[in-house]
Amino acid sequence: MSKRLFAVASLLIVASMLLAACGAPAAATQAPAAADKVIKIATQSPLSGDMSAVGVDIKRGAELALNQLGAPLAGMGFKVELAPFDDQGNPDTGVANAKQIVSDPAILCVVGHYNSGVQIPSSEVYHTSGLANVSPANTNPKVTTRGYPEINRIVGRDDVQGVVGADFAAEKGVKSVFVVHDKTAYGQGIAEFFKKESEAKGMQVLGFEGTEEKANFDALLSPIMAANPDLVYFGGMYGQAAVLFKQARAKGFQGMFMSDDGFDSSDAAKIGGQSLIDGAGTYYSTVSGPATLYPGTAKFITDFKAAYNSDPQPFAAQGYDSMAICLKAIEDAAKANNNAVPTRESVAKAIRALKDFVGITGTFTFNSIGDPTSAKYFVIKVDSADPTAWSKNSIAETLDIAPPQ
Amino acid sequence: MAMLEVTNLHTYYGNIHALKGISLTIEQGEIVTLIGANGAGKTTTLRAICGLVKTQGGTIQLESEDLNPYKAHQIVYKGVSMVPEGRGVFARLSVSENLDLGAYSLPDRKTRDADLEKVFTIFPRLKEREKQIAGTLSGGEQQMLAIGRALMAHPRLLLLDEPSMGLSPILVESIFSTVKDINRQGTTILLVEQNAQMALTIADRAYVLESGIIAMQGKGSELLEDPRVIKAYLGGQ
Amino acid sequence: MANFDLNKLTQKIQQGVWPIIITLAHLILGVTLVYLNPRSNLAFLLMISSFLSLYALKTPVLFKLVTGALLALVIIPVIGVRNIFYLEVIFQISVFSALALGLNIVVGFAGLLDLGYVAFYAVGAYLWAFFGSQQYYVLHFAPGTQPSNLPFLLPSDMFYLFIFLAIIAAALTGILLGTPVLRLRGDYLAIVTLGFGEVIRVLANNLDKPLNFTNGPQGITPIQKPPMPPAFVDIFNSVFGRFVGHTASVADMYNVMFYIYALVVIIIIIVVTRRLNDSKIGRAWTAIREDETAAIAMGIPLVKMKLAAFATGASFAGVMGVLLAGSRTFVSPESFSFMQSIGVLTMVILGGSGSIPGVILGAATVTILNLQILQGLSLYLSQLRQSDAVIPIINFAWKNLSNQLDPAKYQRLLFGLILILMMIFRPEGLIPAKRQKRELASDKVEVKG
Amino acid sequence: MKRLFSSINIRELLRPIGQLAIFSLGSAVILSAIVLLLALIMDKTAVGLGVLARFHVSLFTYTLVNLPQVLIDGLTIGFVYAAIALGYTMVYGVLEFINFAHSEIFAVGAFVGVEILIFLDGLGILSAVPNWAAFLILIGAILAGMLASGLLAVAVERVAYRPLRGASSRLVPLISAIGVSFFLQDAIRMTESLTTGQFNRIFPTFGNFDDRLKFGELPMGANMITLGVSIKSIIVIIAAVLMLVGLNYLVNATKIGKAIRAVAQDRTTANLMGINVNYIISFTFLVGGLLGGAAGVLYALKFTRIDPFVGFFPGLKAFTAAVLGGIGNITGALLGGIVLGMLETFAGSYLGVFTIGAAGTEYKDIFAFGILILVLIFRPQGLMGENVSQKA
Repeated sequence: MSKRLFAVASLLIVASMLLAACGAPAAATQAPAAADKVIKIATQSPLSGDMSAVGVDIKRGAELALNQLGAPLAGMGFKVELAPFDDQGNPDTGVANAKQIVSDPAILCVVGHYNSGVQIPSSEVYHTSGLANVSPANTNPKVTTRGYPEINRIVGRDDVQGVVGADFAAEKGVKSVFVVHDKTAYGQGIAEFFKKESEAKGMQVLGFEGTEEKANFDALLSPIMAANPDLVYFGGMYGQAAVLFKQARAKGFQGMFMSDDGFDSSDAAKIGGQSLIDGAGTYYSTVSGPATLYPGTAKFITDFKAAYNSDPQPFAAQGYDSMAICLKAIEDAAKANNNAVPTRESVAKAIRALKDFVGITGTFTFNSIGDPTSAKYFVIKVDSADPTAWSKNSIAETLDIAPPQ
Repeated sequence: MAMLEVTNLHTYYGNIHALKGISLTIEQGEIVTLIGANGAGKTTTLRAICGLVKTQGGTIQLESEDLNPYKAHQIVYKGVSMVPEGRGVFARLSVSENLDLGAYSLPDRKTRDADLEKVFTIFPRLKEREKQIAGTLSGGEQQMLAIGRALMAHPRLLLLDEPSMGLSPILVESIFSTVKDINRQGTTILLVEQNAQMALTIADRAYVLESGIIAMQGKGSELLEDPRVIKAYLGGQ
Repeated sequence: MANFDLNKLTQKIQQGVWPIIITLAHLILGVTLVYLNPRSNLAFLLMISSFLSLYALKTPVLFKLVTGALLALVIIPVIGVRNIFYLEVIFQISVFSALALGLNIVVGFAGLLDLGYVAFYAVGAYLWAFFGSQQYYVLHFAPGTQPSNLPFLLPSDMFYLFIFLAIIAAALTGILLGTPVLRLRGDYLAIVTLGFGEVIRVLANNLDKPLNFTNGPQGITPIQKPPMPPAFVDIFNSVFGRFVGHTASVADMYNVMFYIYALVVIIIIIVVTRRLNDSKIGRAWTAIREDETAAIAMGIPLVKMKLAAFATGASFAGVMGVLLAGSRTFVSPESFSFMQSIGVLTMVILGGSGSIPGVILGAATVTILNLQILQGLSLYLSQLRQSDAVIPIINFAWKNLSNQLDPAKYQRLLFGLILILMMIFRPEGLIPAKRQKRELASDKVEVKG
Repeated sequence: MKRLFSSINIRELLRPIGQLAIFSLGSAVILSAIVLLLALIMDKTAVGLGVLARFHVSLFTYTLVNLPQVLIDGLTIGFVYAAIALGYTMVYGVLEFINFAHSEIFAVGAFVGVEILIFLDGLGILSAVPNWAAFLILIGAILAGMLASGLLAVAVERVAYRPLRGASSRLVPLISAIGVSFFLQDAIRMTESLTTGQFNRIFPTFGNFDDRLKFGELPMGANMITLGVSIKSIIVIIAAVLMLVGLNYLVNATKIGKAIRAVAQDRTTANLMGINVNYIISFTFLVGGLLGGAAGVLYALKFTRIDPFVGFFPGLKAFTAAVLGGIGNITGALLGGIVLGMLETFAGSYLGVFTIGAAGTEYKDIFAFGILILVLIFRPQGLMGENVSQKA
């Protein structure tokens, strides 16, 4: 039965394709004229699955940037399109998408990824075809330490952000810390460096624990409460960090909380509420500047809310900036190429040639391996339990740190 | 008006034509028995009457009401109870819970205690074992429980499928005399039996089923003496 | 068309030279279209689907073999190097076909539902990831803090040895897990294997302390690829260079190489499963699948036979794990999530549990669906959204379509739907296993007799 | 009045509470004894670990001082698992089928409850209410979640399971259930994304559920460890007990409960008793769904943040708990939940100290599955399960 069905099916496919093939050339003839001036910029981030909250907003940030900042290129006669890909947080899918991306000559730049585990193998593919990649979120040192000329990132590295946190804690007179992380490449990466620097600064590390738990931190809190550290540090995202902090406060912990730029979301205040303010308060280090320093951020949040009816998640602003850098580099490369579509190599070179590009999360110049030179790092204090006041949180410290080479 | 009237009944299992036009009548107050070899269609006939098997052709009427539109659990409410082959007691429930389930179709439980008393007078053994888990009863006790449970539903027509199966001759004797008693108290009975001798002895009338059709019918006592029946079902020479 | 008679048509196209003509037409048309439109997904689908014609139409076995070999070994590499995305899709189809065929031994033949199959895949992958990288030298470093410029522990040609070691390691893991749990009833087994899959993933995620074996969530990279003989690249370029259109790089040829390795694994799995299936073991599996109690009564050593199925299936996953580690040069716990196990299971169920061509079709369908169709639709939608196009009748501008509705976001929804609908309407899959048919037929005869 | 009392079976109401007390106490005593013994044995070896060195306490003191809080936490999460496990057990008891989608039915309950509360919060109602009204609103949200989950469970059974009831293999409905589970995850995500723009939802803060009742303080070196339990944990525990007692009563002391047990054992014979089997099965799913929905809202209350995938892990744990206790057995589900919750909390709290930091909280899930495999090797029917031969 099924063989017969397939036989008929294949006959029908052949027949219909023959028809389609006759029709195709007609369509194909008119395409090239327009296609010449089409430039695509791809995004890759998890659009499905449990990491999609952040992944979708990276894409949205990039989309918003394209809509707001696409004018110069449009003025030069280019039609700039967004090509969003879903890497599902899965290396296999990411690599396959990467190969699809590099096989489309119209794509000149890639904004992505969210997971370092996906970015690292996928960027091998970008590298082989010289396609520029600006990463909005990958803090793993390996992203750039491979030294590929196409691969850049606009976020700080784990090995710096962890250090920033630890240095700040030492300044605050913290004597003992308990380090928790979320068992992701991102969170654990930061936490490891935080721990290393804390020990170097003479603080006592009373515990170092990873947990994939999202809800019930009771078991983890017993040793924390027993150790009673001055500071609990969480390497990871706000979704877990805020829940942990809330539960710790509820158990009577009075010390300080600290986290990384994954904590930068007004939802953190929604979850944690008053418990973030109580005791010795809550701090987080971040590479994205607060609204007071970067007026663009406030506008970005308003625009984002207007466009998508929700608050931007972490890395949405970085998605915006990554796209902005792609657009600017393509514009520069196109100008150098007499307003014709530039080559991928020239776009990659143009990104490295950018000087003090002002984005909404910082001012970017890239070093020889694609890290931003002297990225600004901020330590921010959570001032209010009110989520709407999140963007008014005060800066506790500002640091300019060059990434390790 | 006949208690039950089955006319030209057909059923299929997949492609197999199991019942090929069965017709039978049961009058109010009778004991009627169906005898026949294994696979002749006796159990299928019972299952068709109580709605467990879909019929494909023919009618089943209970006191002139067509049973076809009703599902198995609704037919119980019409006053037809069946004691299934292999008893089908709920092995992990207690004896009294089994009996309560028998009365599931009755709207309220006012008569429950009286009904229970009635069943216990018929089967005193069950009263002794009231709290026991049914799975731990002996085969004969389980058969009593199955019959008692069916009686709890106040059936007008009681269908019995192989009540003698797996029981010792003495127990068979006692079960059959109980069946006769139940019948005397006014319940019409359709009995399917392998043990043709016993069945024909207590039955008013009997039908002989062969490969899905009625091969013979007549009074129980007459069939007992019919040479063909003796040869085929009573082990005679 | 009014009197369209399906039967007549099928009979006609299965007779005489028609099958050969149709197959060749399908193939040639597909290849030509792909060649002319190197980035058209439809053309690619047409080319890939010519395997179906090859399978379904009645042509001489020799014709099938020669055409199939030509397609698999010459045309696909050439087309693939022309557009490396296709090569990636085909590579993933072959990887997942191999995995699905391995799981098929467990689920399809022995009827044991394994929800943690990728655990064995992970065992193979991490085996080579540890020994084929610098990980040995960073045992005492926390993830992310290790120095760079370390030597590799083993030379890269040890890759081939590790393929065999992975067979042993994965089979042993299978036996280790199977021995205690295979006595359990089917659905318990499903949950225990699910748990086991999670355990392996959590171990991979956490074995970065006290000694750093797996580098935790950061994953292990770089992992060595087996050496590529330079002659291979040169020969390919000199023979096929002008068809490809550009010189193939070493990276391209690695893709071809791993594709061919996966193909070899698939052929070996097919041979092994066919052999096993026709042997005593295969009959024992069928008996266990159909009725465990009866199988025991027939004197079949239940646990032993189940273990055999478990270990065989596991060992194939182990081999594919080594290939994965080598081809990606990167391994991290994210590749071995529960979703991955469900994906492979979906392939088996969709194609036809127990049926070798079915399972391959299932793997191809799911992979293409995931990589090409859903992504393609999302891209198309996103283009529409950026244009001024309007849906004609209801006068709805595409711009206003919420981008929450991207098809690529709803892979799980689709997988779920496929699983439910297949179970309701076609539990035996797209291409049902032949053996089941035979049994059903014999059942009927028995009853009638 | 007298009549009313005589028709309520007091014994069936009290029996599960007694069992509960025994189980909680029993597992607490056994586990405490084990860790204390371990601590005593290892007392000298683990000294020097950061935590202990700081307070100059011995491992034994550390273990002992932490014990009461660990027990309270373990019991709370144990009751959550038990409440979810009841849903699995209910369906498994009747159909011998693992309702893999129960975790998503649980998630839907959580979402409905939380969305209602977020809506009320948006109207500004929640922030102003007194505690007693907050409590009533919470009950309302729980009831809404229950209703949604119950109806969903019935619909899922009707669409995805009933057509498969005659299937040859047990795997067929199980695979369909996995399909439903995946379908629902994305369906929740789609609905939430389309209506609210995001799918991580947060249980609004209102009432005094976050407050903590303090029992006392224990000295740990120079430090004091506060012992306590939050009001929401108490609500979770009480609700779980009510659910258990109610379910136990429904199944063991009512007419429909008897019908459920009859259908569980033999559907054909149950049919012959006049029991509408399809109706009873739908009813079973309804009850399972109601329990799941309530558990979902309680979970959101206790742990604050939910997403469409929130059901997966608690669901898996609860299923493990049900199997551990003997699936199909209501008391077993409860025992399994308590044991699993306790084990997990003990492992999470003490593993780090006992292994000198080599393995910590991250292994608590492995611990749970390890225990499951061990129990199944030695008691395939679970702790409380009867070894009933498989029915034909």
